[in-house]
Amino acid sequence: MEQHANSSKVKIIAFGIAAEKMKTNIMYADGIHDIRSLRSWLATQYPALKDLNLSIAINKKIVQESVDISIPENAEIALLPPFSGG
Amino acid sequence: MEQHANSSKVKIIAFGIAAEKMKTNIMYADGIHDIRSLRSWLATQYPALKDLNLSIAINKKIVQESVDISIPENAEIALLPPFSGG
Amino acid sequence: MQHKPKNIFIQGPITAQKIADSISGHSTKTDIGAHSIFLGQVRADSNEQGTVEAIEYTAYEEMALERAHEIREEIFVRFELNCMHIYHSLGKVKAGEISLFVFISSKHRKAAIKACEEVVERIKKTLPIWGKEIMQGNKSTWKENN
Amino acid sequence: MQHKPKNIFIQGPITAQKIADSISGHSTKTDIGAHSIFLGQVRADSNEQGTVEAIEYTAYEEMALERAHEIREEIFVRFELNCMHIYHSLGKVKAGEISLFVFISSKHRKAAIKACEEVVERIKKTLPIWGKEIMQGNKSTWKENN
Repeated sequence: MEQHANSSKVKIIAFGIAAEKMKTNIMYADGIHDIRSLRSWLATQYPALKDLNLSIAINKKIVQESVDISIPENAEIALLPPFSGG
Repeated sequence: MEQHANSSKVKIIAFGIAAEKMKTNIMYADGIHDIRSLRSWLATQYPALKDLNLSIAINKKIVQESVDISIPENAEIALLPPFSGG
Repeated sequence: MQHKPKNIFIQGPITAQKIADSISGHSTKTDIGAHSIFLGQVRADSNEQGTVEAIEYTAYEEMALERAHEIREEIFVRFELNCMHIYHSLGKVKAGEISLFVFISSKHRKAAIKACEEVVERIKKTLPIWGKEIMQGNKSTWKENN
Repeated sequence: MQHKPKNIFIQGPITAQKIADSISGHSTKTDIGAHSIFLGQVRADSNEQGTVEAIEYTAYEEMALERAHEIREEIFVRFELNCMHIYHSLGKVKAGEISLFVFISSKHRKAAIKACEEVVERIKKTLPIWGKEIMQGNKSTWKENN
């Protein structure tokens, strides 16, 4: 069970200043099964993101980070800097 | 003095439904020296106007009818039905 | 100093081309961030007289221009704006055609939007302009704003 | 029934001609009395990096289209509207050019104006779109809406 959760594979896409700082806009990661593990993976892999105010969308829905929701396998996770359309 | 006031000559212009009911859009009148005398002159000369909700402008300024203001000689009086621009 | 009021009247309908030209004319003003535009279009309303085919507009022109000028000045005091343009048709405007064009530009969206809303309200309520709705067979009724 | 969201994205600036064509396209809808239009224009703002020459827009397109569709549905429930059109640029839009075009039509002015204001707010706050301000000499800063 633990093994299975840790090997959960997700796609992470990044936009705007996040993509610029990460020097990529798409990546895949294992072992991400909830928002907490995502945040900790990002902090380790991409310390350049630490000062950014990023929202997170899972399968195109923005998640409230106050509750630590789980991330389904094969989810599309998006890292969204503050919007500036218009 | 009374004579002078009564012989005061004014130009009256009418718009919209007022002009339609009066069958003219410009006329001149004597003896009109305040709003009260204007209203009474209109009621006599143009009874067809009686059901209309007309505002009155003197020299292009709408007057509040709660105060009976005097009308200067050679004034341009305008009879204004409810506006419907736009 | 007393400014001569700008003309706001256009004979007949306001064309989409006129609107496009006004928009294009602002592309050199690069301190503008937001345009708020209002267009009044003649509706084919139905009433007991029939269906409206056109509205014939008349105005107390000199007073309307003075009043439009006052509206301009009042609105420029209340909002931070770059420009304001007001156009209103005179004469016949058919159903589906445009009779009012208000165009407000500002650095920021909120000022442009709020000012445009306010200008449209004041035009409708305080400009001495009258619309006579023309129905089929020469019937007509006088419109009233609410 | 799940509708496929309408595309809102246009490559490059939104032209005055596109806006004129949209307006003309509504002249057959004679139950419309009011159009409220909002246009976002790229400003040549200055900051410590220089003066903005253009904004380069990117978006999380699929999410933006879904969200725009939700905005549409929410606004149609709240206001009595005839139509709503939203267009947003992707790619480079120069200072003075237009990057956002919101076009709302209704029988009455108040619904059109209020709905347009609301749609613009929601676009700015909830559509995943990003603007990178390009200055002279390849400098750039990321814009943030407020």
